[in-house]
Amino acid sequence: MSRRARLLVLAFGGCGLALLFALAAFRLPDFGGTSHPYGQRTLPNAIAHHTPNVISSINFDQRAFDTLGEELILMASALAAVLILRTVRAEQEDAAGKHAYGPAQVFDALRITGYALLPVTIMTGVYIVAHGYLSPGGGFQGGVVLGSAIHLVYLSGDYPALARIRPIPMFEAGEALAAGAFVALALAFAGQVTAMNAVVGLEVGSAVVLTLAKFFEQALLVRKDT
Amino acid sequence: MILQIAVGLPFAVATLLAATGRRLPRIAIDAIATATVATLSVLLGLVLAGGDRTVWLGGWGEGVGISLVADAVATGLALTVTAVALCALVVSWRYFNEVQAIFHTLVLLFTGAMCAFVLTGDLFDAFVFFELMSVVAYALTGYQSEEPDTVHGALNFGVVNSLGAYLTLTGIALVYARTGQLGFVSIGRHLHGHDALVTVSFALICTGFLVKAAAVPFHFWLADAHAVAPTPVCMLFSGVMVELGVYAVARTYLTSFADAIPAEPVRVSLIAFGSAAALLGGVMCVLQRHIKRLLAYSTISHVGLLLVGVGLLHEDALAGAAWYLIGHAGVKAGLFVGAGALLNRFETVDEHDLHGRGRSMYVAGLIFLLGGLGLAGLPPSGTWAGKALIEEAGGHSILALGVTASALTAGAVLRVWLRVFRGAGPPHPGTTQHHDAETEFKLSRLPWTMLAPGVLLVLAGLLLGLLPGVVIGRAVEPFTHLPGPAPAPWTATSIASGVVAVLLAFGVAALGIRGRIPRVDLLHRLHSGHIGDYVAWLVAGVTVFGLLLLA
Amino acid sequence: MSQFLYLIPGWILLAGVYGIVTSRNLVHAVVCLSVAQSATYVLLLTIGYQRKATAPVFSDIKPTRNVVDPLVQAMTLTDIVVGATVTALLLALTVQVAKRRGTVDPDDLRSLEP
Amino acid sequence: MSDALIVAALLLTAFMATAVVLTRDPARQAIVLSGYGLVLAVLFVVLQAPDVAMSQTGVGTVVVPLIVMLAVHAIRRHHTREPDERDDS
Repeated sequence: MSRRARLLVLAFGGCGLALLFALAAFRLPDFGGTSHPYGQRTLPNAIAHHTPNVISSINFDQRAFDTLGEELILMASALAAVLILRTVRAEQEDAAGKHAYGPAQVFDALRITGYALLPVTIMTGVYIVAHGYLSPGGGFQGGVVLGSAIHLVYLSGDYPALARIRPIPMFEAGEALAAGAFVALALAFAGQVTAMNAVVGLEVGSAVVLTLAKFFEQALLVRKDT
Repeated sequence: MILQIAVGLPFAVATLLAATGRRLPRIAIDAIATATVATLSVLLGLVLAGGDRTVWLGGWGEGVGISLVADAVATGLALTVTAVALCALVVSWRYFNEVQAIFHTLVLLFTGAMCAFVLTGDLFDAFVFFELMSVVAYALTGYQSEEPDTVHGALNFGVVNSLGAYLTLTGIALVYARTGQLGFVSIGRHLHGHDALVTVSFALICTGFLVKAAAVPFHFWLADAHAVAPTPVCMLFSGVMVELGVYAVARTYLTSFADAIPAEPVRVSLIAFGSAAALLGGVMCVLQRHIKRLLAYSTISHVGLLLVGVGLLHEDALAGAAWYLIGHAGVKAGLFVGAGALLNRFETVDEHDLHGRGRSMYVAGLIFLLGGLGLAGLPPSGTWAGKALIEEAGGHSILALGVTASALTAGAVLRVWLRVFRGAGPPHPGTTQHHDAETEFKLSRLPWTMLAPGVLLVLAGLLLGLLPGVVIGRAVEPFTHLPGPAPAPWTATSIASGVVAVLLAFGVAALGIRGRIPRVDLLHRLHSGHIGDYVAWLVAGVTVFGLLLLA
Repeated sequence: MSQFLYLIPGWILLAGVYGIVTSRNLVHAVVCLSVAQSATYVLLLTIGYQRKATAPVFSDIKPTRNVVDPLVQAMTLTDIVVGATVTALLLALTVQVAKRRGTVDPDDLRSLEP
Repeated sequence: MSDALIVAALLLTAFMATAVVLTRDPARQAIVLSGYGLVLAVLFVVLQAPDVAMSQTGVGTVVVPLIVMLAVHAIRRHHTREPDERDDS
């Protein structure tokens, strides 16, 4: 289709969608209102199960099955990153010596921040995972912090250092086993909020490491033959 | 407990395979994956035999937790999913250069996600498993990531489907704001009367499902993805995944919105989208020479008919749609096995290229012949029985639509059979497009595991019409909340329409082999592979759907 | 007329869609898709908001205190994960498209229709 | 939290979302996206959703923009091999 035809179709669809959305929006309950029946029902359950953070209670107890799906999506996408970005690894092994990892091209300010933040970040990550049942945060938020913290090494140092502390097969196995543990916990022992937070933290952390690792590989591979 | 085990089993095994994939030998991976899906189908069979049940996960009960609803339609559909998945796994025994155990892990996740999506009684949970299904599907489509077309097709698939899913979530948020509920049943209980909010939220929720069901104009991704996905994955896509979109539309309307939104606008819009897909898919199918794309467009056409069957909102037509779905799953998955066999032998699926080269492939030829007859709806195939009920409920125009769509798609498949396996018609120069044979190294002959599942699937599809109609009727009763239907496909009209469709299909095939396959520039330009076009059409489709519902 | 606030997520959604359709770079298109998705976060959280209520965490407040709807927050959390993983997966595919086709401009990619 | 603050945060979110879309160069877009993630996180705090704000900070301001950045980098490296392999048909 020509650019013009595409924009015409978009104009029709966009105006229509805007109209539909606006019609619906003005029939929504008033902003900031007090009627949240489902939300209210979850509150006493969370308190009765000693999970003061109601969101953790919903995610890991009352609606644990949703989170099961979410963790599997995470695992699937980490596997997909390994799968889809794999060929360069084969190319790299084929023509050893022709490839090398380039230096980190980041701002100096970022480099210094990397140095400073690493230990603090890891501590924070563990804390967030451990206190997820009680205060805001939990396995997911902590896992993201832990998974990205490792990559601060790259900002502050160089790629080989990162590659050494990041054995891919271990993270693959760890991630999959954590997801497996979550399947068991969610279907058979829902409500073990602390254990589930820990498992999710492990899984999310590993998935973030795996995915970022694959992208780093793609981005930093210098082709010497060009 | 059996339901929880059934839902959890494929996921648990998938995680174990992913964890140990680097160490296990290939044969163990194959055996574990196949055994898991076989066990799953036994479990689902037990559930089906045990009658309808609802299980609240974690013991939370209505209003707080998530339920699994195993009524006959949901369980039967899950069983169909596992049956096709089992065949796909057997076909893949000799397929592929496996990367660790990722292929099998993904297929198990895919199977589990489809089962969970079908069985869940909660709208948001359905969204989550819809997304799991989609993410795994993108990854499987892009499996052979060294081919340019593959990654391009997978990307188009991913963007269009994800946007559809986000619109679904927007709709879920709107209906949650109104009712404060997420269960299908409890939403239905809390929706009284209809207004713009309810209508728009229904339209948005259905958008994601219609994208999955490839209703026109949401269909563009399907051919791009099917043409490039590995054969066993195509079996799952065309056989069951696309059809789940139609199932989700039916479930959303009948369980949650039936009391709020009047039937007439829903009927009009679903029939409009379905008919457009049935016709456009049929025409595009005849215009293809790439056999996997041809089969992909035939899926669009047949799923369009399925949507019409649901859209009639008539108890007999819904029974027909259920019947049609399983019949079509068998025939189409089988046909993809045949296409995979051609790809493996000749490393091409271009019809002109393959002229006469399939003469010695008796089994693959048989699959194409029987598959073509199945698509045409030869009695007593499942497609015939289902279509007969839909046509009976829909009247003359639907009858004409059904016969046209079947004749076009079956005609194209029979043309492939005549040209490739019988060497009919004059030869034409093909393209030079070369494909991967999909196996690690060239096999000297096709192993039985690559063909037998195809024959079984096609035969199952061709004989499913022999099921007594009362079984299907009783199954859909709790699903439709309509008085028990008494489906009886064996009437003079239906047999006549089946035979006419088969004859017309042979006519289309005979016309097709006389010359080159024509190009229709307008249609080719429309299916441009340009992601901007696809997304523009998607929002235009939402607008049309919303306006039809509001009118 | 507090409903005007609900129009904001609608605007974000449309902005994202506009970005995808007019995009000349697949990376840009994928990022626009994630913007379109962020509309769902905003919509969910505005729906669940309640005036004079605090966050649904009872560790330092009395259980009788009014809190905002925790359910939409749980849904949004799940949604954020889904969005991030889909974005990562689509970007991986985009990198491969660039490698195999030598371009990421949708206008330069040839049709898949043979 | 007062309504004025919420309105301001929402308008800022809409503005940043538009800015992300209109930034056509992906490398720059990654940085704007990171800013958008931060604005979203602030909005979530204002809307009394600290859990969501935490994930949004981690995912939306760090991980996703980083991945975008890396993807842009990877694509640039492959672009150096053009135009001989370019498909013009």
